[in-house]
Amino acid sequence: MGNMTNAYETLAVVLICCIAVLIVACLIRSVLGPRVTDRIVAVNSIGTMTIVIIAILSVLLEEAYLLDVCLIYAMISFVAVIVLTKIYTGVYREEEKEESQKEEK
Amino acid sequence: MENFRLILLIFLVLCALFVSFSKNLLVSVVIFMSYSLIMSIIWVLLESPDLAITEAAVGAGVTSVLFFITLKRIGAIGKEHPDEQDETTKEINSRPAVKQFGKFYKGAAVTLGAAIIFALLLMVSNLPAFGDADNPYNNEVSERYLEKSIEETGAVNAVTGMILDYRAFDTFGESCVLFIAAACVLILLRDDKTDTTAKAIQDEKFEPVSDTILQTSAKILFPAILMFGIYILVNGHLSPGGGFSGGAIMGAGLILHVNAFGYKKTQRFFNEKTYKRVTVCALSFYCIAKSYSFFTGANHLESHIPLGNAGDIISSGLILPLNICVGLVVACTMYAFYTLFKKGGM
Amino acid sequence: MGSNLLVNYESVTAVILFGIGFTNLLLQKNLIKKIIGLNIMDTAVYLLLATQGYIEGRMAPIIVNGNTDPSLYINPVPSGLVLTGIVVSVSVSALMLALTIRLYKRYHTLNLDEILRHIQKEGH
Amino acid sequence: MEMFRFMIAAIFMFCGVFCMASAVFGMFRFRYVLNRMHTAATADTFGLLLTMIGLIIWKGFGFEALKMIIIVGFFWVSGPVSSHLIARMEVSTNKKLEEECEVKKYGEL
Repeated sequence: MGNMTNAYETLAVVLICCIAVLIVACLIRSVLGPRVTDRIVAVNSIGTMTIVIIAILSVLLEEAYLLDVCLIYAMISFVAVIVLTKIYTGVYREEEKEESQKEEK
Repeated sequence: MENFRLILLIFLVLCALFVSFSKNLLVSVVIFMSYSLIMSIIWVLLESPDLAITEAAVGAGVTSVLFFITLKRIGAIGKEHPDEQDETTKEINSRPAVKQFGKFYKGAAVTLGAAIIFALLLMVSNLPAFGDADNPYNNEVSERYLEKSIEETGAVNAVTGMILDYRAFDTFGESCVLFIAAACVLILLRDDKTDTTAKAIQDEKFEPVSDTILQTSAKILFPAILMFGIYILVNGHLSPGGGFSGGAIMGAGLILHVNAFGYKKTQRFFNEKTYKRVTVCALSFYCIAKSYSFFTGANHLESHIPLGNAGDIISSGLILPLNICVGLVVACTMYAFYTLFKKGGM
Repeated sequence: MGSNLLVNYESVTAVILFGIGFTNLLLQKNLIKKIIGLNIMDTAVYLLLATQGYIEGRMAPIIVNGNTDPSLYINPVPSGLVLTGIVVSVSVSALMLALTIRLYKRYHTLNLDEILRHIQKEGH
Repeated sequence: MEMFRFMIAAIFMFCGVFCMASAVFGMFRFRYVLNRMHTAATADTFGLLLTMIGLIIWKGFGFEALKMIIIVGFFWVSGPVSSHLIARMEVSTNKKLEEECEVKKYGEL
């Protein structure tokens, strides 16, 4: 394992840099995205890529407890997606109800 | 490794700029969520996993959810341009004097910001280089903490030992800050309708439509999230985490449960009464555990609870119960924030 | 003008983020944008604090199998400080958001100038 | 033996990162959000799995590998559910859905 460490290290650093570039691309996608759903999808994939980066870092820096951070991110992005979709559909449904009431009047 | 840090830092500055220049509120909130995601990676790179976990659970999770609900309550989600000006402001803004002052004000604000950045950059250039061992902060205080933390507090994680044993009052003050914030939000946002019919209609409106896919997955995930929150909470003194992040994860689990199963089912095991009881008992236990010596007159440094050997869970004396109290307070506060913002009642 | 400006990236980013957050606070009229600006300033200050505690090539302050030689670990004092700060800044922004909701309920606008004008008109 | 293990781990991780890169490329390539979401979901489930397998091979089986398997398991349960919720939100809030994709009524399936 000794002589391979610098090989593993370069591999890990190269991979992290690629994923970091992908995250910046996702950010641009989330800024450009015309509709709200594009933005949610982009931020969701930023969350997944953060998880992969932290997993690689936890193996690179030999600290096992960083994997807790990854699992927390998986939960938090799941809860945030649920809350956002429920809120957005709720707002939309209320608007439709107002319009239908206006038409009845 | 340097260029990786550089990419992330540039990403942070980009996020901050996009947030300030984007017109739509929802866009800035969603981008702010990815801002705190990347912030957590930087805490991991700076070798402080406690901050990474707390930022992930408390910063990225709960703050973005609260921002979303505020946008809903304000109705900024539906309309495209929420901050339209009414006719008086348009009339006032169109006056030449006001327009001229507006330009001057913008210029003055930007120059002031640039002056602050320049002054602080001057300061930063004289700071010791990044990460060299003999910078003045690395003095005997931190060495004292590191050397003595296992003997005196029994906590393997020096940061948790510092927070819950050397500086227990500060964390007690912080839990009180959380409690006061929840109390203020309760006062501000609680719409207690006196007549029960309106309340029934209100509850009916907020009951989420039952969605079988979400419910079946919530049946699997809710216990997993709670179990993971308890795991982070219980060995806060062994691995990074502890009261705040464990509590925030349990709060997020409760929010998932409310969204999937609705308020009626959640009220069966967590309503306003249990919220009040849990927070008050946890805070008073914390207060008594750490301040009984005021009355007994002794100096309160050593608690007579045995420290146990350093590795296992039931060790480090009083830190574990205090961690559990802080975790309970944080979990109840995060859930209270969510329900008060969304429905105005538990 | 010291020489370390180009070495410590994190402190430079923290300062720039602080400046952005501050100008955001000054220029934005919308209340929610001001709260986001304040959050950016918060994280900038915490980034600056935690960067001072970092020491190259040392581990996180979790005592590994008992050897408490301080030259193995980074400085735990700033991360203890910032941990409290993150939680307090969450509760502060929750309180601010609650106040914004109440302001919107009363004045139906988020534009701070209009709110102030309404208040003056009502003579509070 | 070490080189062989390094090669396998490197291959797995590169495939994982390639999968994510293709997902991000897909998100830029497609115009409508449902197609974008289709590619993003592959990054979530498949890219994560491949990278985690590479890390497990690198780290060797132990406590960390167990945590990684838990992460992948959690993601394989919560990923499709969040994609479902986003897709349903998009379909229910987009009035001009017909322009983007061909919508069949329930009867005609």
